[in-house]
Amino acid sequence: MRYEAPETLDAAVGLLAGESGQARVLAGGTDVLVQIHTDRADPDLIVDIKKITELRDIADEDGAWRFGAAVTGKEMMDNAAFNAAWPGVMDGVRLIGSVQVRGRATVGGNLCNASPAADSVPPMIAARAIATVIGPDGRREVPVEDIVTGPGKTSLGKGEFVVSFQLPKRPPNSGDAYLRFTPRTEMDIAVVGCAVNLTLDDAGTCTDARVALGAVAARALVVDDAAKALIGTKVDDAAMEALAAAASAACSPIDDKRGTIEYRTEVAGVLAQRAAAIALERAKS
Amino acid sequence: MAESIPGYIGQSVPRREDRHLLLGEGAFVADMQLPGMLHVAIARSQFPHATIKGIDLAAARAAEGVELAISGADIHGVLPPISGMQVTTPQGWRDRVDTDILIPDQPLIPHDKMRFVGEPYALVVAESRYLAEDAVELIEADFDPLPPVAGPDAALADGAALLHDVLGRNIAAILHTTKGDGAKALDTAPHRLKRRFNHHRYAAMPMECRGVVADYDARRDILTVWSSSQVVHWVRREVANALDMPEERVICIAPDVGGGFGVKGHCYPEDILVAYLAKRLGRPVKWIEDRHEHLLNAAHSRDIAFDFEIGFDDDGRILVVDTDFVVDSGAYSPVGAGIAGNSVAHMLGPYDIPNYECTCTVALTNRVPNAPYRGAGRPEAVFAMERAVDLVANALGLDPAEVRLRNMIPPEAMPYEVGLTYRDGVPMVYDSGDYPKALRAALEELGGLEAFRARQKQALAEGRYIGLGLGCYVEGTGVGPFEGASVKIDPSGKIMVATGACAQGQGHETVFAQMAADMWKVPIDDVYVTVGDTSQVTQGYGTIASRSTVTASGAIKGASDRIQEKVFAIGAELLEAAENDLELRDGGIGVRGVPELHRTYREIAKAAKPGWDHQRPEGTEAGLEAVSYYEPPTVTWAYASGAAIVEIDPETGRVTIERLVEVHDAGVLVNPAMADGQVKGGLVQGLGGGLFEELAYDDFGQLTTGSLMDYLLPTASDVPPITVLHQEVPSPLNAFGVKGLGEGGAIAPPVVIANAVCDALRPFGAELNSTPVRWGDVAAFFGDDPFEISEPSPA
Amino acid sequence: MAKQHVTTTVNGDAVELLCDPTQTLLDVLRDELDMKGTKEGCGTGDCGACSVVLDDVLVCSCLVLGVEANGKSVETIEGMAEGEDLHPLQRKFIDHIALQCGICTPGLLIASKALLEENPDPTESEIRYWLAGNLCRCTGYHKIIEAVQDAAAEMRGN
Amino acid sequence: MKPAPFVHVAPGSLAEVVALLAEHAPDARPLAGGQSLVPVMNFRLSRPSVLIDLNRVPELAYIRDDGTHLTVGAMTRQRTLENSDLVRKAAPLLHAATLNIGHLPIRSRGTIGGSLSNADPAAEDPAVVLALDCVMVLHGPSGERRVAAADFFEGVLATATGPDELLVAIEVPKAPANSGSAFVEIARRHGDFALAGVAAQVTLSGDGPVSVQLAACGVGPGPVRLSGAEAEILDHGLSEAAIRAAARIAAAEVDPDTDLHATAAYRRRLTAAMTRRALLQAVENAKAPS
Amino acid sequence: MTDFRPVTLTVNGRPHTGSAESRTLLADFLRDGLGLTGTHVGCEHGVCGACTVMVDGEAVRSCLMFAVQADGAEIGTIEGLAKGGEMHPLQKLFSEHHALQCGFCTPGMLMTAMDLVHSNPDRTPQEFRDGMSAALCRCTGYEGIVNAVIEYAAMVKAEAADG
Repeated sequence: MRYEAPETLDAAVGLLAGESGQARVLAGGTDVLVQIHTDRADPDLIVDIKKITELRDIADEDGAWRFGAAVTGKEMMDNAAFNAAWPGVMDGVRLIGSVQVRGRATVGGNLCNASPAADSVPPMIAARAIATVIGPDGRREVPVEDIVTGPGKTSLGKGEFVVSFQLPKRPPNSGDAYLRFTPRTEMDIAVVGCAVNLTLDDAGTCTDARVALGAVAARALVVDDAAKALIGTKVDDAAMEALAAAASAACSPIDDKRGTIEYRTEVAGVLAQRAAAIALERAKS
Repeated sequence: MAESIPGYIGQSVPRREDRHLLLGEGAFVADMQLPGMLHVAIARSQFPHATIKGIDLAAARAAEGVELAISGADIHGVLPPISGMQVTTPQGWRDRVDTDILIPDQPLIPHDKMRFVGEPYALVVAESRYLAEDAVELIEADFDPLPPVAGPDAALADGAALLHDVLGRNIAAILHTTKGDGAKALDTAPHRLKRRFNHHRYAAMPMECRGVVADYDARRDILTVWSSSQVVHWVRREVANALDMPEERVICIAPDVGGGFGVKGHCYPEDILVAYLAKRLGRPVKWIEDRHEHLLNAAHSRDIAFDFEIGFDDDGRILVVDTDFVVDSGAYSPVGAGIAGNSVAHMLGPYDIPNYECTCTVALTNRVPNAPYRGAGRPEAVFAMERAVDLVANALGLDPAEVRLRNMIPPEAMPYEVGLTYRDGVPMVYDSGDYPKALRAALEELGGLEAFRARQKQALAEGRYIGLGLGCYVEGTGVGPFEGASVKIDPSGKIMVATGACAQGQGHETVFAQMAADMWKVPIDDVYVTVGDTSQVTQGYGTIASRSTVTASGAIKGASDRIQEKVFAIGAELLEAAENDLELRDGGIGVRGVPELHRTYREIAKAAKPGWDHQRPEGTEAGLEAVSYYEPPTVTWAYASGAAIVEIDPETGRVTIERLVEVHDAGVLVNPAMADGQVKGGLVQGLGGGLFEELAYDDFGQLTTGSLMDYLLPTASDVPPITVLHQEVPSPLNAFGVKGLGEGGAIAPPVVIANAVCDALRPFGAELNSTPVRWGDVAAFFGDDPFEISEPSPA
Repeated sequence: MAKQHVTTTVNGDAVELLCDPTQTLLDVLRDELDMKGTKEGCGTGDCGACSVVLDDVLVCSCLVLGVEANGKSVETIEGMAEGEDLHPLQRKFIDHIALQCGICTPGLLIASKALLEENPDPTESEIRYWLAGNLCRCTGYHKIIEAVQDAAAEMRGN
Repeated sequence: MKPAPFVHVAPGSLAEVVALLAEHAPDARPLAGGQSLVPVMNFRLSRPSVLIDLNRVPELAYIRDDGTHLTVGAMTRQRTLENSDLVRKAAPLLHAATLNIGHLPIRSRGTIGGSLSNADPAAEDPAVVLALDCVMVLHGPSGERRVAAADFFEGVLATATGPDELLVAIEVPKAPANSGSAFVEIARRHGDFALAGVAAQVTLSGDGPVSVQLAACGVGPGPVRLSGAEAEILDHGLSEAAIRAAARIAAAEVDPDTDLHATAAYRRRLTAAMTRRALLQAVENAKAPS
Repeated sequence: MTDFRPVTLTVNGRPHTGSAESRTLLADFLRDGLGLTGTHVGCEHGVCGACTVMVDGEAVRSCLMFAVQADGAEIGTIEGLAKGGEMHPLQKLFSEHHALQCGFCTPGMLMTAMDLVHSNPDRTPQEFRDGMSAALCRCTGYEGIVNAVIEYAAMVKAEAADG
């Protein structure tokens, strides 16, 4: 195995395009290295992208935040302004692994590892995050929900990788939240995760909403019906009931030791309600 | 199945040691590789005698790969010296022999002065031996040379420089012993003869030099020391003492050891230093003595000068021996007065001599310390005595063989009280043997005395010079104080044996397996033997002084006997028989005469185990294991007659040995083929000492034989046809009738050769009273011209 | 395959070594530098026994390639005590019997030290959440939490 | 006993060797068989900073029949000489002497050039080339230089070879018809350096000597040509009396030292004895039908 | 001043690569570098013969050769004598003749004997005795060693005769 740590995007793209054998991008490495240790991956080339500045920045471009795909969870947690702007996204980031893991793990890696249960993905989807992807054919912009196509699968072409994420400028009275359900409080994989991002008008009526679910399908889902259930309401009990129903209806989970189909479906609704409640609080405050 | 298990004692069973050694799978200390291992190189004095003014280690410490560099000053007060009194002498000996013993301590690295060329003054620990030796060259040492004490005469002279100020003299010991009335016997003796005999300095020179690896496990607080040693328990004791650790927390192991012959028979400073370094640095440390170091630093031996007077009558009966001799002990005396004590005790040999007066002085000189080497004081004494016997024969015109036979103790006089005391404190009693028979057998093997004399006459007429030489000796073997052994019956039924004996090629694992197999009536492959590992037996003494077969077998038997009491009790229970109806047989115990009533040791071990499902009779303790320490009553006496025929080339003085014969008695031979190998190996070392090997010093105290290019070991081409005949007169002193034989072979050859050469040079009245026998000296008897043999001078 | 030259700092000492790209930082510490204090418990970042601090960030050394340590500084358990003087956390672990078999202890000590540097006065639940990445099978954590709290108090100077 | 640091260079051609010698002399040592050099390096008694390994220079290892003489490349191994029929026939003295050198494993590596360049007073080869009036071919920056064996040896471990020169070949005159030779030595043990050794070649016409060549080793600062003894034989023939007289003269014309292994007087005695034996054996070989 | 360089050689038919300083003795390279400790070091000045190995088919002292000189060479050591755990005939003869005690000199003895016999099995008994004087033994007095070698030579000759 060869290890390269390019300092420019072009160099990285060149290396990845040039490799005839299997190449893997190394961000935080908390998934790639585990796969290598457990022989689920045996790359000929490892391209460490952490030395490329554009992948390490977090910037507030007058209200629209952009952060590099290789920014670690810890670095995001240390950024107070971003935490204030996108508390729901940070709900997801904070749930990635342990302190040790967050010291290395990145949102880009969490996304591209393409686990249906990745905790930072639903809130990013709910936040309408756009990923900038670079590759042999240059740059393109892709909504986060379109990156993952299934367990371990992404829409990225050969030699492509995510450079950064943009989050849209938020109107006032917006709030987002992410909740997951796990047996253990920490260090666990979501049985169900749900993110809600909403905006209220001055009267407290929900003018915009976006709901995303994790771990209930082959990839994180955007649930438009759930959003519709909230828009135009004061997010009252009736809206919450509709929200739960829509969320549960959207589930097509697997049956496994963590939870049965019925259970996951049930929990999805409950979590949607609770996440919406938190988002509502945050929008009001 | 009874006949399927032969008796092993007395059988030449193949050595179990051979296979791994032949395959190159031997595990010698130098072969050890431990992760993170550091290597030691030692800076050694080039001055025989000097005061240390200063030692600057700065450059060495800064050198590549160096972990540590220390001099004597760094450990002064930290590590105690090796006590001069580490070898104790029993009260019984001191009561009967006048002794004045003051053995100096030996510092591990002196901080004040150097006492011999080769003594350490500093050491370097580095990542490799190469780097360590590089750094040693960077040590700047400042010495103030002192006048070297270049030999015993210088040591004992008035106003001689003192090696050890604390002693106030250059004497480590003075021993004096008497039998009868020597002075009176000399005055009244019809004939007196006085000579100075000198046995020169040479050494064991095993093919493997010494070496030590140590590794300290801080977690378990266990310090393991692998040393190429004959005495692992001794090394453990000194290391534990120096580092203030419980002996149980120091494990000393002698893995495969490439020969010892005595030079590895005591604890050396390096054993302790390497152990200390490993503990201090927390990394494994290795020191392998290179050959130059071995010659300059490992113990030398022999080196005794005898002023010798003998009184005898017209029949050649020896009436008295009066000798005053000096041992050149070198700068220290690691094994005390042991060599001197041996010379004193063995002087009279196989002869019945009524009067004896002996004073011995152990002198300290600026030479490498003198310690026992195969024979240890015996070859020296035997050289003096056996040369003297030949001179008595010459003086009376008798055949040397005849004079010997007239003086030898007859078999009917056994056991024979010598009238002296052995160094174990017990009055000397030759326990068994037939000395005249051994001598006659040797002569017979050479074709008979008369036949040889005729041949010799004939040869002389043709201008050829052949001679026959004899050398007879006795050897106290199997000396105490003790040996330890642990025996266990494994749940598998196998017999596990461990002893304090250490093997250096003698084949202990095979010999002890043979003896244990017979004690237990098991196939030899069911006996597992461990030697040279202090973790396997709590107390042990080690393999020196021709003692292991005698002492270790005693300990193995002691432990086995104790276990067998239980085996019989349990056997009686299982077989529902009376104990005295039982016998050990077929790898277990059974009822006499009833083949089907039998239990294997595996079954006995199962019955003996602790726990609720045991099958022990009431009051029988669980487990089948015992440790025993055998303390021999005293030594058992091996002996031999050596004989050789030589031919001398008058032109060159070259001595060619036509044949060498030794008739040897080591009692019952456990493994005849291996016993034969021990004696033959010893004989060739004796030949080396008699003809080739020499550790020579110049007048400035410098060793002039610092390599194997100058120190001449005998090679295959130098070895004549050798015959060893074994007389097996059992010793009454132990259960197996065995006597020791490790050293014996090396004792006789120097004097056998000297006597044979003198016999060949009889026409010239030649006397060679010093070893080695030098061709140049031999040639000189023929006159200056190699082609014209000058008239024999009147003898 | 070609080894790569790595220059790093371990517990303040400059270290240079040749490193195989497949070796993790954990492998390098234990096998190349013979620093066996850092333990391997799972190799997948789940147990925290291999915790070290890499450029002030607490990480699992089994999830870092040795080559990634190039130019960085590493802190391991071996650097925690000052000669014979134990770190307060080490003393308190002893006082509170916060270890039994001891294999998780180096990781827990390193993680706790990182915690107290970021948060000198953590609550019990902050400690519990922070240490969630370090598994211990013997103690049940209770005494570990006590030890960390006690050490924190001492380090705060009260 | 590990050698001090040095740099090992293994050139492939004589030209490179000479260039390297010029570049590094006097701190460089050529490494031939190494059977004498490496031991003293292990004792750190010799510590060249550069070791120029001659073992990969093919053009230095050969035995060539040049009609009147054999030309032997300096890197020809003693074991090769021992096994060479050409040498046995054309230079029997060299062959006989080679069998006395060390032991087989030593001769596997040891070279004639190394032995001659080392110039150990007790070594066999120097006595042989001296007795046979061989020509030593030296190579240096200024090209080739030919030195008579008599002028080559300059005392203990010293030769006429300059620091930037290399002994590249030895021209060994072929043994004439009706000649016989012998090398006899006495050493304390088989394979040791000789206490005294004598190389002899005698050429007869009828029973009389037409030429006698004698040289001794181990009994002087270098090999010693026994010219006095040679003259005695040429003057008085090969009677036992004359041979003994020659042997006594030989004993007188050598210049031995006393050391641990033998006194000077004894070495003289041995010289006489070896001279006589060498002459007798050489004559016997000369008369033997070849 | 460390000038380590790669050394590639064949030992007992197997290719090995290691790195050695110019000054690394072949004996040390085999023992410490390749872990082949069957070759022993007894004097480091070419006298005792314990370190004797085969280099390109001939017995040599591995303490008098530098590892870098053996680059590209075929080395034979004691470890290569037995085949598949089956002792070489010479090894068996050494055991039968009690030709070893401590065993330290044995590897060098065996390699010396292999060269002596195979380079010329027709040597006389005295020539074999003299030939074996190339290696020192301190235990046995040589009798068993010389007899084992002579018997082995006879065996080799017999096999040659059988074709």
